[in-house]
Amino acid sequence: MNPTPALFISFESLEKVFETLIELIGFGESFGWLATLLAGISISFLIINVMVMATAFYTWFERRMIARFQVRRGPNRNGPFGILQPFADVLKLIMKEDTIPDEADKPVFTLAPIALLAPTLMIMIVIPFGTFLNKEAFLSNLNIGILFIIGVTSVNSIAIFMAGWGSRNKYAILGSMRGAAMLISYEIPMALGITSVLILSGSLAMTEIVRSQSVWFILVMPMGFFVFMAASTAEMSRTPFDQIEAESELGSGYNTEYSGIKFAVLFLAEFMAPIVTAAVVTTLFLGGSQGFDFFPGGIWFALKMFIVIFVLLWFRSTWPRLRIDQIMGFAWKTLFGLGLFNIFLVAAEFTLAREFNQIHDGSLTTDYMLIMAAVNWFITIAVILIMANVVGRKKYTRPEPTPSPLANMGMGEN
Amino acid sequence: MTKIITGEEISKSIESTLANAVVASDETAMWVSPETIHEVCETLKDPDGLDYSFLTAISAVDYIEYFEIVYHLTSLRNNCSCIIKVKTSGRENPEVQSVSDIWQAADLQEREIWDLMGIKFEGHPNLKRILLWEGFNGHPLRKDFIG
Amino acid sequence: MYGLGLFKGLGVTMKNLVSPSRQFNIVQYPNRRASPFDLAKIDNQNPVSFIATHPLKTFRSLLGLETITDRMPQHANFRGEEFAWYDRRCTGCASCAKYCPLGIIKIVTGTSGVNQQEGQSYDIDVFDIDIGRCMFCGLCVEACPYDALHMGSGFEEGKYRRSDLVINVDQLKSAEKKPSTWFRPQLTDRGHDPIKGSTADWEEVGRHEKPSLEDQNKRWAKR
Amino acid sequence: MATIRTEPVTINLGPQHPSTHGVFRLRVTFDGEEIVDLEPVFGYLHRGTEKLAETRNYVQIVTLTDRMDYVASMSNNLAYVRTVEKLSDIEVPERAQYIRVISVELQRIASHLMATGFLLNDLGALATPLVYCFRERERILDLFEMLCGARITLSYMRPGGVFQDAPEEFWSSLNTLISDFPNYLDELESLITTNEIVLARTIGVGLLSDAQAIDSGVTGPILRASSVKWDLRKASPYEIYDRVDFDIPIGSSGDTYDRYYVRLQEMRESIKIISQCIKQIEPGPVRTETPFFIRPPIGEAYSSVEGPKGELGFYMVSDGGISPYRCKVRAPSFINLTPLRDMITGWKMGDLIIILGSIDIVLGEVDR
Repeated sequence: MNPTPALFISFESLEKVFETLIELIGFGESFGWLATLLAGISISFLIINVMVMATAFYTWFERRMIARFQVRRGPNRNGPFGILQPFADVLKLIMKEDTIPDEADKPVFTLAPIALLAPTLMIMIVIPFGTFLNKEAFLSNLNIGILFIIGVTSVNSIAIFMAGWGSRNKYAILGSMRGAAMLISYEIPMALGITSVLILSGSLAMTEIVRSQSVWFILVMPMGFFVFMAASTAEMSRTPFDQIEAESELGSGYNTEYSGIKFAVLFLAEFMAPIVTAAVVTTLFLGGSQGFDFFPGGIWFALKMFIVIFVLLWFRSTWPRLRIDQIMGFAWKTLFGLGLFNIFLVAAEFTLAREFNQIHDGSLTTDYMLIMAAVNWFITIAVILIMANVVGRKKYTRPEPTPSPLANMGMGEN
Repeated sequence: MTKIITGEEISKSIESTLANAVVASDETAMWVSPETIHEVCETLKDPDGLDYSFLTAISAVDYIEYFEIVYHLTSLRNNCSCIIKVKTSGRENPEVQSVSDIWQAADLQEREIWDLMGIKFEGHPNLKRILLWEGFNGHPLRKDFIG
Repeated sequence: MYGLGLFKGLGVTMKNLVSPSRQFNIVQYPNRRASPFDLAKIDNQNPVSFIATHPLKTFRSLLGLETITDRMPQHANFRGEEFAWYDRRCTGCASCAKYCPLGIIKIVTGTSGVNQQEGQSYDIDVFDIDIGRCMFCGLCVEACPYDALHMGSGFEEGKYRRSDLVINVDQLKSAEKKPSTWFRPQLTDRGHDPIKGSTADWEEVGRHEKPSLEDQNKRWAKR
Repeated sequence: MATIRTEPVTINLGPQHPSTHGVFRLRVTFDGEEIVDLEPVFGYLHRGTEKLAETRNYVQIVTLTDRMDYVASMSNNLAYVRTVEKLSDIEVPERAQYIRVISVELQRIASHLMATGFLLNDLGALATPLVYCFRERERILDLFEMLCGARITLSYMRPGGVFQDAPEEFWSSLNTLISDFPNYLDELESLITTNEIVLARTIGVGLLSDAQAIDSGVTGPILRASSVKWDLRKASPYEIYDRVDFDIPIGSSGDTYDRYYVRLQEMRESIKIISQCIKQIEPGPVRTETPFFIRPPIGEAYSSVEGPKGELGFYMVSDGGISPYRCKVRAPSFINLTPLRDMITGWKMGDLIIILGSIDIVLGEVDR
């Protein structure tokens, strides 16, 4: 079936609506650009507002949830269960003085929050977030959707570097230097994780990727999922990879000098990242809006996103952070290798599938995918355990403590 | 139980190597002249000899006419402790040899004594004020300090 | 087995998330949101009838607008503010002022003019305690030989000016007396608990039981 | 291999910094992420305790000692009153000694919990282990509130004993605490000890060899983590420590992990000590009658206890008056900072924070 955009919440259908409107008012063909513009503005308006609201409630959820993990209460004063807390936060931040350090590079300093927020918002455009009246709902069905995501997320590293460099603070520079090094490194495992998805789905369009998941890709290639999750956790700089902020080391990292509304925007971008990442992970590995029929696809999508977000929160509230060189080592020594190995594995299995004639309509049959899942799970667990134990035994075995000969509490001679 | 070595005992073992270092000694402590404290401490620390490897504390006391610096030493291997004292001559520019090259532990404590009591430690690599700021007037733990 | 430690940690945090016995003992000071069940409990009703009879209150409490006050459970020994001072027990000996490490108790006494022959107590003209500098070490209470001064049990004495923090003799006299049982084992023995709100009269706080009238007659009437 | 030369950057870490555990300042010179030089700067919390002590009498100084190591004021009190007792030959009743030991060991647990929690916080664990540690510390503070009416600045001990016997409910609460506590420590260990990220961050970081540890005068868990078996509770038993049976945990190499692990094991030993004390304690007086204005004979005394941070000693000189002529504090936090520069140089930014965290300083004691 051809993806037909649902109702008017996609760029194409909005454009049509505006075209008809303009014709009705009486302007001619020459105002076609106006329809495009209006459609674009409407889409941006929709995206920004929905995402900002979602982020606001996500911050409440995150604070609440981490508080529960830490056996505390969390914000519970503003509104029922503290649900109005994000608005209080934003109000406070807006009322704060918007300071710019004297020595700061003002244009760079001012642009950095926007540069950080924009790409995060843009990713949401290509996510097929559900089915609506039996039609797939998405805002824009780019046929290079996944490539768009890879391209757009790379802007993050520049934005963080802008923020750190522009504020002319040593902590901020240290944080943004770490950020630049880390984000660029983790692009590669992320791309490798995505590549393995592309091999199986055979398309760059997000809708096609969802449709080809007759068995969810997390089951088919857990190693790819692991690589992608680790890399995207690092991309959005959360524990255990939160070196960019590292509040116990750098104070606040790249956003040390920010205050007021600029900080609010940085904060927004930072907390929007988990939502967007969860959406991408859901699309690529968890079968997007697929699910049982008694709920519409959108709800399944939201549910899966929620689970991903919860797991990310769980990690965040449990694990300490790695050191910067360990993080870089993890990217280049572990994830890079695992990613390549995963691609090799998936490609080999795909070639075998072609040999055994298991491909229909450009995607694999369900039976073959299930066999792949069994094999890949076994291989993944074996590889990760072997790696962990080889590395661990070398580094972490400790000798039995023996008392130093330099002291003795009156038990020996004398 | 940590054995407390009296001043007489320790002075006996010191006098065999350093003849005229010890000024006086009683059952609590041994007094050493400020010029020889470095040598005495070297002898005391000698791992083959008395083996006072651990410098517990250095304290300074202002006795109006003179300052007294008290070294509490512990031998972790023999589990015994002793007290060495040094009397400075006079209140003006009191000076004692630093032992920070013998025990690293003396480093911060001597700086603290210089800061609060105003006793100079000759040979200390970094004798600056530590608890108070540079440019503070006077040394507050002296009895004649009016703050 | 390396690699499992991370997941063990995840198990611990999850256990703490769900297990009610591992929760932090949180008291939401000064008040907390009341659920309809809490309100029903206060009204001594069962929840169903409460919801039926008080729909507005139920709705408000569901919105989180109903609050009930809450206070940390403390031990009766707690050394708090609001010193309990009994002018009828105080002789003006100024031991407390002498014992105070910070010297924040100021006492000025004068002759009371009555019963001077029998050694009647002094009149306390000034008894100032500068709570703003007090560190609640309790040495003044320990010093008091006549059990006239006691630690209090409160901690909510915030004022807008430093000068308001000096409590003077009138305030001390008129204040509600909720002495802490700190260093006053006789109060513990008599079951006094200031945190639960019990107050103590000047006759009750002494080290010895107040002799009854008969006892007094027996011992003193002959004089 | 030729490397690109980079310009060293000097960063002012503190006095306001989330991980300096107070108002402590480090001037750190970085080469990239690596530390080439550092200089600690002290004194932001200097209150002149030693000078103040010269104008207070012997009982009033107890309140000053509370404010030195404010997370372990019980140990400070004990060290101080022991010195006064030594100076003026005051006998302490047996029950008071037991109560002292129980409260000091409780304080040791509380202090070590805080050290562990903040170390994990420095490791970046988003305060989760910290809150778990604080949850248990809270129960100990509740016990202190029963015991002496305060939670942090306790002023519990007096020369000649403790000022008040423990109330009835203290003993039952203490019993539940020590029966729960080992389970809790197991839980904490399964969260931290085997966590591979913690292992990767701490093992081999901030090594302090046994020779250097002794040379630089560090004491307490840091010295024992460097495999030096030295504990004043065993080396020169004070109070009733010779009547209880406990081990001294030591580390194998003296890295940050060992310092964490020694603290954890010490908490188990403290529980052991407390449970033995509860069995042995007998009713009796808790305080020798001493005058408020103690006038010790002319002389001097040095006495030290094994505090949570290390050897906490007081050196006091008496001139026969009501206040000491000189009162010098051997502050373990202060002296434990001696090898800081050697420990940190050559490590990275993230390691600096955890090495400093594993030393476990309290700035009230460092600056006094």
